Amino acid sequence: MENKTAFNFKEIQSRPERLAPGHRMCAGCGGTIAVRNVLKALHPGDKAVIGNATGCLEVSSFTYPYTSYEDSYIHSAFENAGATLSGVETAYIALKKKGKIKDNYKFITFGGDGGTYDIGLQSLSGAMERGHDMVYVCYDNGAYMNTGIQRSSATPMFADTTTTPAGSVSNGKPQSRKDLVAIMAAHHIPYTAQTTFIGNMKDLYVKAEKAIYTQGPAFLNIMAPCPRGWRFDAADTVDICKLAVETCYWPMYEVVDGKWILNYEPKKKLPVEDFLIKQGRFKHLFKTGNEYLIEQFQAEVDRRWEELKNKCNA
Amino acid sequence: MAIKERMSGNEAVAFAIKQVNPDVMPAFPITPSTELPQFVSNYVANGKIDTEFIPVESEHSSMSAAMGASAAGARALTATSSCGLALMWEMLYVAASSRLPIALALVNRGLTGPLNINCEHSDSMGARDSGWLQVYAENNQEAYDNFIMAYRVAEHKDVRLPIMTCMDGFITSHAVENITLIEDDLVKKFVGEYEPEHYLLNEEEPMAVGPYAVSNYCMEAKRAQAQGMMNAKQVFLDVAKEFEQISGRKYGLFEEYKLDDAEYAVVGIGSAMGTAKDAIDALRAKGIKAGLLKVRVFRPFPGEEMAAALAGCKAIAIMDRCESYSGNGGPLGAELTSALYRAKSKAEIINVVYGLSGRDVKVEDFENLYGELADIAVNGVKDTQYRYLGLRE
Amino acid sequence: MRELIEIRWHGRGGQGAKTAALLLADVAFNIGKHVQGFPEYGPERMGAPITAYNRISDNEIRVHSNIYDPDFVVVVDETLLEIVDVTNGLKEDGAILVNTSKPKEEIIPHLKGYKGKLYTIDARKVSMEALGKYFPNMPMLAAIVKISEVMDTDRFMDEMEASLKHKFAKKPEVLEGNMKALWMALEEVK
Amino acid sequence: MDNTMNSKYKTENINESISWKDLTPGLQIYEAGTSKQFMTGEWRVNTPVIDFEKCKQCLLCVPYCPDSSIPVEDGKRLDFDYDHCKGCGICVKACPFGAISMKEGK
Repeated sequence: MENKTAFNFKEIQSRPERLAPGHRMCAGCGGTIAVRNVLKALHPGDKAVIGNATGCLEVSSFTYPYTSYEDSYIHSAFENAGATLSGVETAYIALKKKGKIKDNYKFITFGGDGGTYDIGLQSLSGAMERGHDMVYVCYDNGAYMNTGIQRSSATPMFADTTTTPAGSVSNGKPQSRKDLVAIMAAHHIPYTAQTTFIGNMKDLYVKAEKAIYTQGPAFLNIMAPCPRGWRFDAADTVDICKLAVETCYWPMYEVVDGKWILNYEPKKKLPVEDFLIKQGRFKHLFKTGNEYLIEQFQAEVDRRWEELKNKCNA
Repeated sequence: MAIKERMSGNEAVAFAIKQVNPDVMPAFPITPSTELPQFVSNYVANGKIDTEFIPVESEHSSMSAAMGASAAGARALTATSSCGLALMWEMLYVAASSRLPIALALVNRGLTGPLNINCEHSDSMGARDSGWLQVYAENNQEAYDNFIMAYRVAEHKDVRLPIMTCMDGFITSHAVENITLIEDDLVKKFVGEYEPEHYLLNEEEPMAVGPYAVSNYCMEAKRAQAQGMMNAKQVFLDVAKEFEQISGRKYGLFEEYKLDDAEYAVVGIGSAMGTAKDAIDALRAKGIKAGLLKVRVFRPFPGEEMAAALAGCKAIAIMDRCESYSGNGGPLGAELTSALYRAKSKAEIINVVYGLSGRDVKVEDFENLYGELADIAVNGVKDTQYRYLGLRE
Repeated sequence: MRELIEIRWHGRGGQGAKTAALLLADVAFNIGKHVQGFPEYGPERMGAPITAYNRISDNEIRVHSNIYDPDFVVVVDETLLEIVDVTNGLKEDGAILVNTSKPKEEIIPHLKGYKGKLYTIDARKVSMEALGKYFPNMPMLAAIVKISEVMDTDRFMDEMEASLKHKFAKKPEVLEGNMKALWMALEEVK
Repeated sequence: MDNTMNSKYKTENINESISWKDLTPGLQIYEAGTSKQFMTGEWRVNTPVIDFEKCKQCLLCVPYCPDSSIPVEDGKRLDFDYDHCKGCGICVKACPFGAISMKEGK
């Protein structure tokens, strides 16, 4: 279950690409970075079936007749990636039992936050609760990007989206984010984790490998910046991720067999406005007179960070 | 040889499932199909079946998981009724367009509004344009036989479409009646192993299912899918012919009962057609030339063939156990009337909505209906061609 | 025997009227009859009045409607006499069987002037004596078999013994009790 | 299935002018990674350029490329795959050694 080999960045980068180029995701798409690197965590030679909820990724990575997947791939709809892959995994058990297939397969499915936090939550919950040996990866870009930046339950508070526009009497999305990782942990599955793109992405690779090679269901939540929806220059993706982590807006942690583990604690926690100011979707927060909104945002980040630390220290 | 038994429709279909021994069955309980997943779970619990049962959290997930399993290379099935089918709706289309030969044992029950658990065909009729093959049963025997033939049609290389085998909720699913079963080994041989050409778990060849397709591909894809449906007509007949050899029971796209010389015909679907047969016998004894056309295969729709079989009739009542809210009759009424028109039929036609939400239909109801047809044949359709039977006015 | 026998059962949810109807279908099937056994469908709730039906024939049964003019009616719970029109449509050349400890004269007033035969049986007494518990369906089953002449009672007992032996292979005492209940019912129904 | 049938279903033979009879059933694809045949490099407005003099082969740029357009061979990165690189510029900031820069145009 544990990755036995030590982390070897160069070896991972030398692995054959499992997400082929030629997909039609936006230039600079964070979701694609998440998918590519999760798939890199598969051991070379291991077979996999990749699932996918409808979303940006799906319409761009399997646009007939072009598939970007080097493995078998299935998409069926928006809200059912969990159920669809659970059917594939069960077929694997059935066919293996009958001796019809010999190879070992891994099962990984991807969904955006719309397909995961919202419309696909029931299907995901069912698949996790039933204990299928699969990994559900949410590339969380915090809105329904495929349909044009509508709010989701993963959208951060005060974000300006096309269904929570900041206006003369609105400050953007009134609610704060749903804590999906906690919901997944509450399923008491063997492995749940949250990460994003930091440094050499060791955190992401280690978690993806654990998720893939842990027997039973696993859930990975990966913050995947969307330059279009968040309104920043794609080239700044590296900075945005770093700031999300250093401000404790996006903590990196995992829940292993019920034990909460904080994987990174900033030496000096940065104010959340450092993260917010980089993104056009929070522009209205920086208007004079709106300082209190940033304070509210900061309070929410602080509260959640303390709560997480308590869970991890318990 | 054949095994004489008595079983309810649900027991019979569960028994067929056991004999066919499919690979994966995701299902969610809903009255009156609930017994099907229960029976299969029991078979699984006692090692009588190799099927992997997935206790999914909704019907949407049953169809999604069935799709995943089917695409992966497994023989998959599910069972449902009414609102359960409605919750699958979106996925019905996706399963069909992905050309996945899933079987769905449907126990017909009305769609909610108001909530009711009894027999009606509004569930499957609503799904009639989803791209699924649809075959209907009059009784437990036909429900059993239809399920045994199901995969042979669905998996046929010229078809490759999912199939819905339908029986009437409660009336068929829960009534114990005589049935003749086929020996396990004969069924096994008849159905055969599922050897898909392409599947996700093919170690030699990766596969991708469910693309986004631009308009320049979509219309062509839909036309190709329609061809599978058209091809299914002949495949249904071929499979039925082979089935006759192991069962001695003959099936066509529809059944004709005393229709050869009939002047007045009823056309309908399901258990009430058995009741109609009793009425026909009584009328025939009085010299009235009554006949019946019972639809078995509704998708593909054998319009031309039915129109030909009805060519000699003076008056026809097309029965719909379903209100389509078109303000113009039910689905069978609409489709068959159009087929009769194309066949230049001179018959007087009425469309009768009956049996909604389990409203009982009796032998005398049919006797009265034939009486009305006799009148219409002479005097023409007086009131409206679209009417209700057994309704309190 | 009549060419087609139609029976309507009245009971309360949980009393086993539906089970009894299905058991009757079973034994009739075992002697080569065509059968139907089905409840009137709806959400089944403990205590609520329920109806179940049997058709038994030498020929194939195609009709799938409920039974409106039964040859026989079985009332598993006499308290239903006051709330359900149990003799509705019942053929005059048929009969009604009521589970009661009361004399027939006390039952007749509840039958809305039904002119056919009335049979009674105290299924509670039979069941308590034979099984030590109140399961009315076995006594009622034996009684209706006898009254309807749907089959020879000896043949019926042989079939029941065979099927109960199979069902209660590991509980010989239950088999014995049930057989006793059937025997007693055949004697007691009047 | 004969060979002509198999090659008919190759992605390279599927295009928007073929008959409905020649499409794969259910629009399934029986190959892997066929999107390589779709040249997203045409989308590029600005182009990353690597200075191999400055490049230390740390490979940190590689995982950040959303377009799998930084090929690695024998533990070393090669030049960009300009057939597919969309020119997002993330690699420029991912490089700790300033070895990648953007130039205007293709």
